Amino acid sequence: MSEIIRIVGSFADEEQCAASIEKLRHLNIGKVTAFVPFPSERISEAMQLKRSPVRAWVLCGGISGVLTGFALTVGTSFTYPHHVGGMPLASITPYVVIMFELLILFGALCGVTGFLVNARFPRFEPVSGYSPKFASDRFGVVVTCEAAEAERVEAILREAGAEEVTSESVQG
Amino acid sequence: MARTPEAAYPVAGREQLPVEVTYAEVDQEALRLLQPPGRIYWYGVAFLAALVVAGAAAWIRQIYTGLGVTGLQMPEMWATYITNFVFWVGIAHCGTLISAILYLFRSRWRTAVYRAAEAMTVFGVFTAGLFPVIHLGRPWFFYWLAPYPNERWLQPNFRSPLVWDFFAVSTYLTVSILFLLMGMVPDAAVAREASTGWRRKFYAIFSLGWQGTEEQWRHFSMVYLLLAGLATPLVLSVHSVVSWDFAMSQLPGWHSTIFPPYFVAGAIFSGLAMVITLLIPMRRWLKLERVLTLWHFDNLAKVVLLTSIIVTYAYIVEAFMAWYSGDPFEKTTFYMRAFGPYGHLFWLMVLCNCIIPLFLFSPRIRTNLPLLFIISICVNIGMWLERFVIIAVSLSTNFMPSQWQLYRPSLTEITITVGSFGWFLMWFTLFSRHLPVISMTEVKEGVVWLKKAIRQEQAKAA
Amino acid sequence: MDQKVSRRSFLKLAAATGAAAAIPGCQPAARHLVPYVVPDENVTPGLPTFYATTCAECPAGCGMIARNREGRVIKLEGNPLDPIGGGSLCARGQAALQGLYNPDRLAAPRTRSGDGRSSPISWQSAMAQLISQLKAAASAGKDRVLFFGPPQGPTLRKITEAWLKAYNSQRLVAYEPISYQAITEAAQRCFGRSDKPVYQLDAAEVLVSFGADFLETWLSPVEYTRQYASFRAPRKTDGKTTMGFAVYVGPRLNLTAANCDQWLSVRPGTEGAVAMAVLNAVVEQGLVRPESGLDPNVLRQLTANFGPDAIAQQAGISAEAIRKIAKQLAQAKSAVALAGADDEVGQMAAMLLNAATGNLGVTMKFIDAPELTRVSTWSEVTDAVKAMREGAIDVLFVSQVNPVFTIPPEVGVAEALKRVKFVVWAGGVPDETAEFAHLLLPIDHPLEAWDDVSPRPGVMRLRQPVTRRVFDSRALGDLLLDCIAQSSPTPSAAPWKNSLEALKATWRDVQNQVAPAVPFDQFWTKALSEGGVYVEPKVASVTVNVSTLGEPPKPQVLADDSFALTCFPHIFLYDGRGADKPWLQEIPEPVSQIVWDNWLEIHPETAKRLDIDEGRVVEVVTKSGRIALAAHLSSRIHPQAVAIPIGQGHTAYGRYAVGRGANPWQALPAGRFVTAAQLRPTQERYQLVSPLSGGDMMGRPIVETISLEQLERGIVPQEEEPYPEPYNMFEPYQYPKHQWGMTIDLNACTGCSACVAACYAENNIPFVGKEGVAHSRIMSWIRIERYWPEEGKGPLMLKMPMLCQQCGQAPCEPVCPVFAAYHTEEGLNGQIYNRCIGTRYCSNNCPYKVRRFNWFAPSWPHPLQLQLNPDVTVRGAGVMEKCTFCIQRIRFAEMQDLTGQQRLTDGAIVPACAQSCPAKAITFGDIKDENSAMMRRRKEHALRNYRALDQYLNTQPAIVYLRSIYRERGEG
Amino acid sequence: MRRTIIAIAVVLVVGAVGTAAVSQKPWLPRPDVVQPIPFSHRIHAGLHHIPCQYCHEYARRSPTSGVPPVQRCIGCHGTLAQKGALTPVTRPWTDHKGAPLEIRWNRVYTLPDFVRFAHFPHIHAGIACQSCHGPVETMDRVVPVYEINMGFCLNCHAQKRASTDCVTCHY
Repeated sequence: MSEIIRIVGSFADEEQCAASIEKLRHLNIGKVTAFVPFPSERISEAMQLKRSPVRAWVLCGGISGVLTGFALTVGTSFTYPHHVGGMPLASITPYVVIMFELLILFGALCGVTGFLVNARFPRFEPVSGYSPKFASDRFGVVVTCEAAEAERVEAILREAGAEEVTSESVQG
Repeated sequence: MARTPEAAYPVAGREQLPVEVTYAEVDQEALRLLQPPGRIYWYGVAFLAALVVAGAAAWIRQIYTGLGVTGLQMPEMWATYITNFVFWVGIAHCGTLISAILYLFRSRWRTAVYRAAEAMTVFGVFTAGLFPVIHLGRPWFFYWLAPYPNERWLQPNFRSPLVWDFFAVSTYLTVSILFLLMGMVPDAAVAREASTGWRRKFYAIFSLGWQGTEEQWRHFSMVYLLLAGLATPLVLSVHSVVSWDFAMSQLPGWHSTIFPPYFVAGAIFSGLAMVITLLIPMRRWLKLERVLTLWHFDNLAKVVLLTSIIVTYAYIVEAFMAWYSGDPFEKTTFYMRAFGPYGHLFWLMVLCNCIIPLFLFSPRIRTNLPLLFIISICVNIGMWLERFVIIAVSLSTNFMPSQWQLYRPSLTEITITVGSFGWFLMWFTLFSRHLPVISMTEVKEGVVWLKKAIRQEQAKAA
Repeated sequence: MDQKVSRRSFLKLAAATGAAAAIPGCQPAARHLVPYVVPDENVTPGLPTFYATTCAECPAGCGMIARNREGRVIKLEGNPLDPIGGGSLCARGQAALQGLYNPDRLAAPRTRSGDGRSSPISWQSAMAQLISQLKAAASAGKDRVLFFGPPQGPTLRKITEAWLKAYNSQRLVAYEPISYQAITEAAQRCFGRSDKPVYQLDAAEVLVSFGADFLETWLSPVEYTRQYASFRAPRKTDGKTTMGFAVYVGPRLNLTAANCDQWLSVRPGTEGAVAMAVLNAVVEQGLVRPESGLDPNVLRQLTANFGPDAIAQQAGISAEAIRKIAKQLAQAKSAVALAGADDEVGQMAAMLLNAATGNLGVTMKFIDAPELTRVSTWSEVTDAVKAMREGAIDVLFVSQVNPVFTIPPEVGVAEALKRVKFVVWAGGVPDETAEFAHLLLPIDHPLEAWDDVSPRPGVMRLRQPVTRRVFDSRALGDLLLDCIAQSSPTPSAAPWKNSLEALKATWRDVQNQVAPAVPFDQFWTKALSEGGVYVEPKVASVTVNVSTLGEPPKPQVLADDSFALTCFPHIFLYDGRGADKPWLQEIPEPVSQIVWDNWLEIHPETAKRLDIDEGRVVEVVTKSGRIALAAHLSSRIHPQAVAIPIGQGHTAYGRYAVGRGANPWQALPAGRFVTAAQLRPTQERYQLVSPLSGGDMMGRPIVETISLEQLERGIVPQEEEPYPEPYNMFEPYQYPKHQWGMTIDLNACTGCSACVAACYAENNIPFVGKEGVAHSRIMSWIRIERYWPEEGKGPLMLKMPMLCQQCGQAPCEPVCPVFAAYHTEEGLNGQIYNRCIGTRYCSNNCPYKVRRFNWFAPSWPHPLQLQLNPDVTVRGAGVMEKCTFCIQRIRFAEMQDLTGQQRLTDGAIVPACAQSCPAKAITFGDIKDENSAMMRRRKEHALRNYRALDQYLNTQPAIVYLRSIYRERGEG
Repeated sequence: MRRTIIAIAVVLVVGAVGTAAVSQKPWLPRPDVVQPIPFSHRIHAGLHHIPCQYCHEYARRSPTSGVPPVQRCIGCHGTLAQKGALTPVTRPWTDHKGAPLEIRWNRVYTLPDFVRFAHFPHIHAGIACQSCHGPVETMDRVVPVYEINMGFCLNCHAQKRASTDCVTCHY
């Protein structure tokens, strides 16, 4: 097993960072992770990640909310029947409100749960290569690659305009 | 395509736009607020807490003695408390509007104000949610509104707008808290990195361990977008449901199909006014001039003006329908609303909600913060009165002319209302100095967008 | 076994079973069960026992049934066997319970020392003190003991006379503040009779009242309300729809006037003169019926001073109106004229009018039986006061009358009382007279004691103890007999051991007259269970006695520049004896709708001239005195008159009576209710409180009316633009068994508010006091809606009992979040108190505004809570409540039906309001039973059916009102 | 941090226990009731087969079943006096100096005031006393067997197709 090197490059400019990622991805070198202080369209384009599966969670949550709302309202109308105001026992029209509210509630709760699950939150250990400045105003590119390619990567990063490039050896 | 800020903003120079700030400066501005506050701040918080204690004491006395200590009576079974409820729900609405609806519309000016507005939403619902319980005759049984398993198989009546209310408001509270907390995750990470000791732990909890990898942003952006997508119909539905509390009833002055849009517009109107009311002093006291610029207030004022006109339209339609329908009960109610014993409140409401906001047509007034502050206070008063006029005044002119009585709030209601303002402001004050009230990530995003837009503008000019 | 122990024990059990008084869920229920030692045969715990007795709240003497639960009386109902009350009971009768359980009743004997303070003493020493004083007075000379009491029944009178005789005296005053002495005097002059006539209003076609408030307080209001309702019922005569025509002549539109077709507003004090003028007009127009046997010339001579033109001018009406009344009275098939209480001229005129129009023995009758109840004349009363003032009285025994309050100050009762060596006061709640007493003795309430009463000739009624004693009181008869027994060595002075024995002795005589063949025990048991004996009274044949008619009277002239103050007995407070009962204070006076106060009623124009506004405190100055009270502006009073209801202005008489309004007797001349007065507005203001805010119905379909002409022609009065037929979204609900409903005849309803009082009593409704009413927090489940019609249109006043309409599609139900308001299987809008969380949405959504909210936890000062109905939950704070159609009665009847004890037939369930209604305007029944009396009443009056607000709201109420019928003004 | 959590937990537990202790549940049967005299239902109803309604005589016609009057006790015990049967009956008022002949029974079954329960329709419907009161004839001292809450009533009403309309019991 060859040595694995992690190279961290930090950029002040969003555009330069994105360019470096594009280049790395184009050359298909190593595994690229980006640290971004705010959502950047340029960088996500460069990363070419798939759409988040959280969407499906929200959809499922919403559907289950509607079904729960229906079951709750219609079901409880018959557990202890009460007539009010000359309406039928199960009056669907007003129940739509409850179904709608539960749609939103379940959708939101499931969406957040999906986010936590998919993005592995809460997280107690930092992602390797993380530096506090990435939270503020620096864009970080972390490339994990074999030692052989390390120099090339460093060069690409510097070329792209990285302010600082560090590298360290990590266990395979 | 939205117009560029310069085209949209001809009055002040470019220095007013938050373009020249660097990312680090944005962080600096926001993190400065998280420094331990001074003594005056804590005096302020203590004063607000004292108001809360006074309100709580009044409520405890009311529970112990009975609702008779209020000014409520036949036929005004609902008055100040429900007015407060609707008022605070309305206040709560604009937060979601700014954070969710404007997010979906990609309005860039929202970035600096949305966190404050969203916090206002949560605390507004906090406050609003108290009132349905406060106004109950037997508040200790409020949980009967919720479905829960019991040996009687007896569940709430899902036809009742009050149960809808319960579901809508609790959903709204949950979703807006989620939305606030979610949005704060990256900012809490910034704060975490900038602080030490227990504060670091505190922000670490809010940040969930956020590091800002692209992978995290990917899921974050998706859930944030979808939450915004869910919150948008929710915010419209919640105030519609609140309006159905009245519209589903057959009381003249309440029973009206125009209520949902009318209430939603009114909620946004009052909510934005409250945002302005809160942000102007906050900008001054916390020295946020560089982040919260006149550009933001100008935009806020424009939406206030728009909603004011919608609300005015609703008033006219209501009165017109009362006349056009020929329904004698409606006609009487609307006549009494304007010319009855509560007429002065109605006309004050018209002045505050329909006339005074018209000044906002002038760009100079929109960017004159002291004037804007006064106008926003007027709108707050006017919108409180609007709810009072709808609720209590309609009740006072009911179907039975023999049962018309005049309502006057008692000291208990006034104390609890003042206490509710203390409660709301206390939470907001605590929030503003302990959690990032300016969204650093979004402001940075906004700066990028602005720079790009200005570049395009310049290119076009060249 | 000792009877005492048993009694005590069962009350403790009552405390356990009657735990309804506790607030739901909050107070621990009774923790102990104490059984009888020996069970009472008549009492089943949990079930009511009924005792017949007679009402003592006014001289009418209606028969009552007392409902008793575990030893305490909880409700009074009319006795259906009794021809006077006819099974109904007015508000005052209902409220007798609050006299019984009044928290301010004297609990034990008290003695007053020199410094004016009183302290409790034992009965033994009180009796010793009394007897020694009596003995001293007896030995000091003849007639030095005075008994000052109300008119008594035969037995008590017998005992009192024996008691006086034992102390060497004959001074007995039977004092009735509103005595109807004018009636007896007029009867004496016209017919040579000393008794009062009885009237048969339903036999008349035309009725003219010259100031007689026969629907409120005059003689026998329950009986006359019933008769008036059938007088006013529409009927077919000679193929034409018609109903009785009534005219009221008086200065104020009171409840009686409001129920008539026509109100002639005259200057106060001229009613009698107008009556004479009508008689004159009858004579002058040659309308004296020949069969009356009256010589028109005698009448012409008698009424010579009462030419219609002169009198009309004085009274402020047109002479044409007087002649028209004369014509109407004389030409009707049968007619009746009535006159007010204190006016001998008016009484004579009315009696002669009845005679001259041939109605003597038809609508006005004298009964061929001796008058057993003696009422002292005014001069007898003043003589007694004079004797007191002169120091001729050593011991004064005042019992159950309040001369200090009811006798105008110019008679000088207060000073006279101070001259009496020893004043003994015996009664319930200590009143103004008790302030002067040296010894105060608590005596039994009429519901606690044995007694009998003869309210009119030929009528004998019994009273029996229908409840256990509330306080340490004694029956007056027993007390008097005890005095005799303890002070006289010879037993012959009074041959009875106690009042029950005396009563039985009296009733042996009654038996000898009525049913000599029946054994006494059997007779007694029957009389006791029925409340008296009921024999058809024999009508005396009476003719006018020309020789005693006397000198032609002259009209009394009031000076033009002054106002005439007219005082009238308040419908509920009467002469002031009702003021200690919170129900009577809280039920609004039906016309003014004012509660807890009395007022000075004044015409707005006059008020404007004198710079008086609503609520302004006005000083009323007369030759006899001055009082100050708040003004109430009403255009329904003669502009030159001011009116004050009697009954308030107490300075003693318990917490509920003290400090309200003013006592008009302080400004009245002795024996009169009308006097000249001057008004002086002061700077002060005083809030008069009413639960009703507006009198303008704004043309809304709440109280609907139909004119006699429309009824005749079969036209349903309609809106100009009728609402479209309602659209029903859902299939109507199918009621499995019953659907309860009500029919309320607004034409019969007079607005007397008996139903309101009955509802208070039956359903444990708390009273809220003046402050509560001012806050619009009155709790009554049924109220009388009172509206004023548009000028010159419809009836004189619109009134309607408003209670929960039990809507078929109720707006209150779907808005309740917890199903506390829901639709029962039997068509009621159920209200489940223990489920209610108090959102009050139901009340907002109720178009009829009949739901009541408990703003505070209700409280009844001890022992008022003993009146509470154990079958009805007492609602705690924060809970909504409303009319239930007396669900406890429905449920009980259904359970009895279920167990086969009693079939649930039509009429088995009667809600309290329907039961008490003197006009029988309310009928309750099953809508699904087409043949129920309630449904038949709807069908018989199909043209008059309507449901309140239903055409607008489609609420489908279970209550159908029958439109009130009116004559177009000027018609008749 | 941990200390804070423990403190909060302690407060919560104390609060919950306190609320439970203070709050009244009037519908709960009280198993700890001791009566003033050692009356045994086992001996009377079980051993001697005295029918329930011989003593609780109002049950078939009144909402209240009634506690037997002392006369009813004496009725049997008096005739058996020579066998010493009177002693247990007279003990409460020979032992105590309290009011004579008054037996202050402690309630075992209590319903809240807003529940209108009537014995007589249940007796007529043939519901055995034991359905609600348990096997009283086997008990020396009556202790409740069922928790008589609304669910208990409703179950039976639903099974027997009796009305479950709210106003059947609440008015």
